[in-house]
Amino acid sequence: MSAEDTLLYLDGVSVSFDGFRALNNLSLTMMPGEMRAIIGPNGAGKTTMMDVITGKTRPDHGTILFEGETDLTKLREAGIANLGIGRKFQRPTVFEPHTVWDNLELALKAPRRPLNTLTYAIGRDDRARIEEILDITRLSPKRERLAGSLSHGEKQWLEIGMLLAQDPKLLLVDEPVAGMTDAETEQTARLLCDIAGKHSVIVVEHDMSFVRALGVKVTVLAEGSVLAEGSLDSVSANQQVIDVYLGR
Amino acid sequence: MRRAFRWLLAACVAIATTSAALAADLRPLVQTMGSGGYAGTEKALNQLSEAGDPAAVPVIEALQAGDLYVRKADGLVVIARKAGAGFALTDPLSGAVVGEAASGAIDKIKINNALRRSISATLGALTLMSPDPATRRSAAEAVFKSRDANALDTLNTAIAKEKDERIRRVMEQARAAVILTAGASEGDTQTAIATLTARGDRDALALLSMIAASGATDALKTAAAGAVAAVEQKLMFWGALQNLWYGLSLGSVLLLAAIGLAVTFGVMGVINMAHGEMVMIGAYTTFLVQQGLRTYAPGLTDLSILLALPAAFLVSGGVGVIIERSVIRWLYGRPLETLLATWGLSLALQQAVRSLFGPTNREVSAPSWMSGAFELGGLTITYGRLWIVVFAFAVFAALLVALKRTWFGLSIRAVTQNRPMANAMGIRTARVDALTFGLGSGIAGLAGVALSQIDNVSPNLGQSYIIDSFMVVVFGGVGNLWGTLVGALALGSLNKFLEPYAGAVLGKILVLIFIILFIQRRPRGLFALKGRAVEA
Amino acid sequence: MLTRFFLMGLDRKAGLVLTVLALLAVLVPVMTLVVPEGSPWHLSIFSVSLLGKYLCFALLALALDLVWGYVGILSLGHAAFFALGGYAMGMYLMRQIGPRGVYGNPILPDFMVFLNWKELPWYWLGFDHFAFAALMVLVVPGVLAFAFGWFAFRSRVTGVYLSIITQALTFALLLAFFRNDMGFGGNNGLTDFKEILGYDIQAPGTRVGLFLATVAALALSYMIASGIIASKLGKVLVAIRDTESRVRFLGYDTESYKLFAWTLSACMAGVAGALYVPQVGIINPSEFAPASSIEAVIWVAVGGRGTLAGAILGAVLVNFGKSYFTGALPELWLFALGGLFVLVTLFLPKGLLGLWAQLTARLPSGKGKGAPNGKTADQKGM
Amino acid sequence: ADDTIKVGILHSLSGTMAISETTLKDVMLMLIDEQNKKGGVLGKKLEAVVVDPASNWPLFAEKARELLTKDKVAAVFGCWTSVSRKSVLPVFEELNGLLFYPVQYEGEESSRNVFYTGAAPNQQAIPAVDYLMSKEKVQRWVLAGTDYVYPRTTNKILEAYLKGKGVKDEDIKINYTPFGHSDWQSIVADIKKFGSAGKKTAVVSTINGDANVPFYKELGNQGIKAQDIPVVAFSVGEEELAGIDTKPLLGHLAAWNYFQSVDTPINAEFIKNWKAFTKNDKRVTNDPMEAHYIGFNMWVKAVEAAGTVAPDAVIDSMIGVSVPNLTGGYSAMLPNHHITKPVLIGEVQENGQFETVSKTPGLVPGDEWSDFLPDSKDLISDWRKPLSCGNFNVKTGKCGGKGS
Amino acid sequence: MLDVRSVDLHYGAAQALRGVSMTAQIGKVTCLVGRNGVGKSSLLRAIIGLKPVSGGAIHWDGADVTKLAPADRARRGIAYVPQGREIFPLLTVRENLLTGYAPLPRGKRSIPDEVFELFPVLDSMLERRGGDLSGGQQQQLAIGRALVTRPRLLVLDEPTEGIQPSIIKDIGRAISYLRDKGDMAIVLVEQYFDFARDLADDWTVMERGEVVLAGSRKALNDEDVRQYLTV
Ligand SMILES: Nc1ncnc2c1ncn2[C@@H]1O[C@H](COP(=O)(O)OP(=O)(O)OP(=O)(O)O)[C@@H](O)[C@H]1O
Ligand SMILES: Nc1ncnc2c1ncn2[C@@H]1O[C@H](COP(=O)(O)OP(=O)(O)OP(=O)(O)O)[C@@H](O)[C@H]1O
Ligand SMILES: NC(N)=O
Ligand SMILES: [Mg+2]
Ligand SMILES: [Mg+2]
Repeated sequence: MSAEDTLLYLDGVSVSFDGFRALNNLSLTMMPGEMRAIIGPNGAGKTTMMDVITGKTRPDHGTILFEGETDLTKLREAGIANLGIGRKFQRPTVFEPHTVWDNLELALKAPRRPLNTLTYAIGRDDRARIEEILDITRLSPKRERLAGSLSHGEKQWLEIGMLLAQDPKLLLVDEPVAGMTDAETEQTARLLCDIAGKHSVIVVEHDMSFVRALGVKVTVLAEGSVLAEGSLDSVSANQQVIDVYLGR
Repeated sequence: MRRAFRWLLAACVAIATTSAALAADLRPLVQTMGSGGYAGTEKALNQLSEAGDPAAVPVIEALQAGDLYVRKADGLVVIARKAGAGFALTDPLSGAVVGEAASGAIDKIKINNALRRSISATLGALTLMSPDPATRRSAAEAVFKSRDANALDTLNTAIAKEKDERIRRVMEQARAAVILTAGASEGDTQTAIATLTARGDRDALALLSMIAASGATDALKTAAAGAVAAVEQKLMFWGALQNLWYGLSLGSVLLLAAIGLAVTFGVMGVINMAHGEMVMIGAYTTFLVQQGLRTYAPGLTDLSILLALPAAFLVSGGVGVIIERSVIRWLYGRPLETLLATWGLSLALQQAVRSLFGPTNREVSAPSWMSGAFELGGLTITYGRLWIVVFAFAVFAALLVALKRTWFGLSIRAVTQNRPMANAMGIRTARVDALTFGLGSGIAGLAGVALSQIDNVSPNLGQSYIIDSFMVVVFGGVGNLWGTLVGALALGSLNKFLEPYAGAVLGKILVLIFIILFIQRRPRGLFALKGRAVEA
Repeated sequence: MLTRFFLMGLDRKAGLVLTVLALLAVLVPVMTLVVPEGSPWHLSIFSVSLLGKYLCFALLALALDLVWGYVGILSLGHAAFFALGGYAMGMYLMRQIGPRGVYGNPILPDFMVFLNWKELPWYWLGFDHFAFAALMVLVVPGVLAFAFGWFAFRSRVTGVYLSIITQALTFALLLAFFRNDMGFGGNNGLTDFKEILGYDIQAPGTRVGLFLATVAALALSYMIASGIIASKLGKVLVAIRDTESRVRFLGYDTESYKLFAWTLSACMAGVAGALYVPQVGIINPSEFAPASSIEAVIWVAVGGRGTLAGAILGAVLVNFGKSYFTGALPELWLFALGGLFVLVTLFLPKGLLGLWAQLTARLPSGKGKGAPNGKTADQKGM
Repeated sequence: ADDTIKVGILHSLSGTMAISETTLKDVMLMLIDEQNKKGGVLGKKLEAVVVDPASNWPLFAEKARELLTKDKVAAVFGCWTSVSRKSVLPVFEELNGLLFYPVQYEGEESSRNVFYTGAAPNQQAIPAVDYLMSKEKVQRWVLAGTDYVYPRTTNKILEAYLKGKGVKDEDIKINYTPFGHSDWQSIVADIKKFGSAGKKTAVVSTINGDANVPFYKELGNQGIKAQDIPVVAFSVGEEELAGIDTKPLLGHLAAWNYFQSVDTPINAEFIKNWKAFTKNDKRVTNDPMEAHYIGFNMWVKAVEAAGTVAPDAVIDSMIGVSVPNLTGGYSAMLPNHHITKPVLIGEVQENGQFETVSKTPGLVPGDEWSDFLPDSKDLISDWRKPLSCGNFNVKTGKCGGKGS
Repeated sequence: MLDVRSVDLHYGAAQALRGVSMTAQIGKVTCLVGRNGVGKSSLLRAIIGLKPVSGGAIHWDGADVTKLAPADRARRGIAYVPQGREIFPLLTVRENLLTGYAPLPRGKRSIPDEVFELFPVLDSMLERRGGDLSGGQQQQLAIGRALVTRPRLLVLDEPTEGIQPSIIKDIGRAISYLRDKGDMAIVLVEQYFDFARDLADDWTVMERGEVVLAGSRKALNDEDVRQYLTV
């Protein structure tokens, strides 16, 4: 496959920590508008893969291209984010001393240079967008609350909201439904499906009902490389996947 | 003790080998020692020296020790030693008891540096044949230094009689020095050059350079120049080693100063501005212990440093525990405020010590086993520094074991990493916190004991180490004990390496610039902790 | 646009601060120059200069609070920028002495004469012009801060590591300026100034003028700082303080944000130093001493970190306390001051202004700015 | 107006200089106390106003201003470091106050409002070097100092002086260290090296304050004996020695204008009073204390002569006032506001005292403008009317240094 | 038996718990459920002692432990698996497990075999720093660490969060095993309803800081509980 048409192109990516290989010759491609679910055992390297894409960790080897041309391994975090890659962390990370509203305002798509922010005044559109996101995440009543005082699940929602506000081309979503009720899980799945199409999404989850609800192609990672790929049903039937991941 | 012994020996020699007649000849000379001020004493001393009679040795030694007095009543020169309220007087030549005197009734015969020099030279020449090998050896060294041509004859006789190979070598060196200074035949000079080249120290170098510059013949000049080159080469090698030692020694002082901070700041995260004051308290404890021993057990004064170690650890540690329980414990999770509070404490502690002990320096004297120096090849190593190096490493090793290998160490690390969770695991965090801060403070107190040996014991003592300590801990990597070790040694060595080229001031500036640049390359210090564990 | 920027920062607290400063600007000249000396309302020139000094420190504290309180950069070397600004002004003042020095050399300052300097070193050129010196007051600290920050932020030096290298920076400058060979008067520094802009530096009018300049500089800086804080830029800065890496993943180039605040802060500190020197009459390397920078940190902490007004309040109160205690309790004042610091940390965790915030938070309009209990903000900070 | 006359005491009681200056505050309190027992001055009691400038130089200026304007003191006794003096100087000149400065310093200054009761370089450094040259036959010199103005200037003067005496460049080694320098290993070794080149070598130390203790400890440990390489110090007195074990330092030298060991009745009295006042039998006395003793007595005498504490009158009547010093002679205030003093060279004894080994036969008048610096050799100072000038140029015949 | 009696809890001025009462029996699993932010974790913190209550009392084993510090409660056999893992990041996996020794007398200090049987990955990573582990591995470590203390009351806050399905099953089996040993009370906060239902002996359901429903599994049917979990 040629890298040009892809949105994200990983080839032969390896990362090791003190000799331990977290990613092992990992290759993966994403097409524009695609949504992909990634599953795999704890420690398979899913989060590390996101770290590598977003510039948090530098790979030891391998190619990572965005939109077929931009070499992500050469860029720093902010540069990568500005290309249109947004991320939700596995452990919810929000700006605790800021209000929910300010968290969203900071994430909102807008010019990012210091002078831009110095002279920024929130406009009607931006306001509307934030209101919309507050509705989606059901955080409207808590808009003036400091993010630090939210419960675990509320922070999860806030971080999803921030990701939406960023309006990135590629969303990397690490375990979005951890700590959510079943109903919220379904809602999140719907939300992501709505986003897909216009945007590309990579979702990591261990919740199989959620993955099923997404109904997209699934990649199974194990020990730092791809173990299987295909529909959820096909990978669930894979004996290796059952052995290392699903269990009996 | 040793001096008394030597005096006794010399006295025996004097009695055994000289006739009473000779002693009688000396008496008028001795009698003139007390008159004419420094110049008069000097003149009399020179005459004694020329007389060359070992019977004069006790007199001269008494003069050197400041025990030679003039009795005001009759101008008699006597040896006076404190006895009860007054002084016991003896005859300097015969040692016979003369009587007693009140301190007002006798006048000390004063000596100055010039006299001290003459005394050493004279004693050197007079004691070359002493039966005590140590005396002979130091006599030979004294002659080497004084290059006194008068001593040449005695020296020759002494060399002929000397059985101890090593002492004879020193005597030959002394002879070479005398010859080179006074001038001699070419053959003798050549031998002298060879002897001195073998000695190979700075003094030899000075003499050799003198010949190289102004030797009688070209052959001598070339020989001397060759010798100079050889000696310089050797000295350079030893100089480099010496510098390394200085670096190690400065490094271990930094290590000692910093290691307590590596606990309170590095492990606990308290920006402990009062760390220096814990060091200071340790130093004052040393002072108190020494003072106490001096008053109550003078015989043990030499051990005061050893006794001060546990005392300082407990006192500083105790103060640390009190500080932790009363102030620090309210500030966990707010490290910045520990800066403010400990700064306040540091001001108050300094002032408290100033009020208690006065603003001036306190004297802590070095025990005999920490005084002076010894030679190791071409290295001069002072005992004080040596013990500090040893001590610093011992403290480091002990702390390392305590933190890494004991349950207490594990609790400390767990508590400092996640206090609420450690508590929920059943660790009594309050006690661990207090003990940890106490441990760090106690170690600072130990540093104070060591620093009392090389620095001021004053209220400002701590202030002069606090910045260096923070630099070391941060340079090495906060939270990493090995980093503190390597950081201290590296900064110490770098400083000592730069000092000869750049001078002390510029050297220090360069070290600071080095730290700034180094941190750019390793933003989390020398032994940075890496990985998720720290970023989280 | 500019007005909108300034207005943005104007909340109730800012109004109060500016009102107080305006009052000072009116009352102080009147009370010193107009009210006759015998009157209880008369303010001595001594007090004016003292007040002026406190306000210079307040400006330094404000500058420090901008980077520490809002960006989380704990500078333990901010006094370096203050001192550099002070030296720039001191050099101008030295040149104004002209032939009135003890050796009567019209060009060389006295200390150069007695150390046998033959001509003015190149870096002293231009300082006989006020405009040049005034520019240098901003440029020297600014450029140093920019260069230092550029490297340090790019290398991602943070936390204590950053703090300690700022301390190393000021310590190195201290040692360097101590050296007589540097050409800044060594330990004796620059002193015995005669005039500024042609006015006798000791004349009451000049002193009041200097005081007014200080008030103006502080007011302006306060407005700039609170304008920044209230803008979205300010929110980004606070976010950086809290979780810098997260801000990066949102696409903000945090290095340039930090560099902006850092350099601006250094310039403010430089201005503070420049105003300080003519009012106290001396600048010497001890201003570079690490302890000076730490003290500035303490002022901010006492007043309340992350509250611009608190920084000002803390600086003025602590220094007033120091002036007062060193006279009234010369042998006990360290206990008083040290005790004060401990008590403030224990009982006013958010500083003096935290008290104010607590009181107003009860009022309905309190929007609950700042961290819930100071915990989250500080944990990552420094 | 009031029934007391206030006297300001401006010495650091905290910070780095407290170690030296606190004693001077105490001695001033004692002197004032004694004067009050004698009935005060002009029939009024003296009242000491103590402030703490905390080793902070701008604070010195602020406190000086406070003393003069708020407390309205008649005279101030204070300062130790030159920088503190430089810092307060404009204040005293502006407010026309009186400062008595008790510490040896680098000279090159003469203010109408300051009385310099410590030694000028010619009253300490030059005689010390003379002594070493003539008595110890020193040919090679290490000038070691703390890196600041007093050592720098003193060494500059000494360098010129030594070269004038034919000492070659390579026989002079100058070394500066930072304040509070504590690791002297390499420098002491260097001195040893420099001193083993075959020529008699001495160290002239202008090392100041805290750095001295570690310096001397290192000297002792590395076995540098006074008979081999003597060290003569200008900033080490009895007070500093009290913090060091002096046994290894026997014979090292100091040059001062006073030693506690000076055997005169007046000194014995002074020491007795001091110990009684401080209720401490171990307290030592030192040179700057004597300087305050002289300065204070001069001030009292001048005030009584003038009949007022008004500055102008006192300044005028100060010149020529002569009071006993503690070494058995009289010190007089010269027109240049410096005083005449004897110069003593002492050797360190085991008991932490100095033994005088040399004393100038007469009194040496303090020379404010050094004859050994090119730009100051033509300057003199004379505060008597009508000249009334601190920097009169004898070449140009004008007041105001070299210029116009 | 754990007995929580009308407990109130505040964060500053905000009240997170209002008169909450619940019990947990030895030998039973008590499942605590509710939507995000209703106060489940807050209740657990109150039980552990990490957050002082502003009203009410907590009894364990018949004794009032309301005023005891967490460490003292741990010594009485209460162990905690917190939400968000809270492992000690710079301690190795082994050292993390060893912290569980704190409440144990010297003689009883060992790591029970069941820890490694349940979570073999821990055995293979003993020398790695806890903070470097993946999220799921950390969660396993947190449970393992709690088991080292040989608790008699095990409090778990969303233990399946971020854990791969096969291990979730293992954890489920482990919890039933521990319950079936009959000497341990287990309080389980869980959003994963199917998992909770399989384990629950008793339900406690919360909403907005209050307990709205409580009872044994037999007494309540799934839909009763579920209605409080929908949006
Ligand atoms: N800094 C590091 N040092 C050592 N090992 C690391 C480091 N970072 C990650 N690892 C290891 O790399 C492996 C992959 O971790 P990663 O977080 O990517 O897993 P994951 O697939 O996201 O797992 P989970 O589903 O549990 O979140 C794990 O075994 C982890 O222990
Ligand atoms: N540290 C805190 N400071 C202030 N408020 C807090 C804090 N922690 C929790 N809260 C608030 O208390 C309420 C209960 O929170 P809690 O964490 O107990 O919820 P939870 O039921 O565990 O939710 P989740 O399922 O999301 O974990 C929430 O409204 C939350 O916003
Ligand atoms: N004047 C001095 N000694 O600084
Ligand atoms: Mg993960
Ligand atoms: Mg929860």
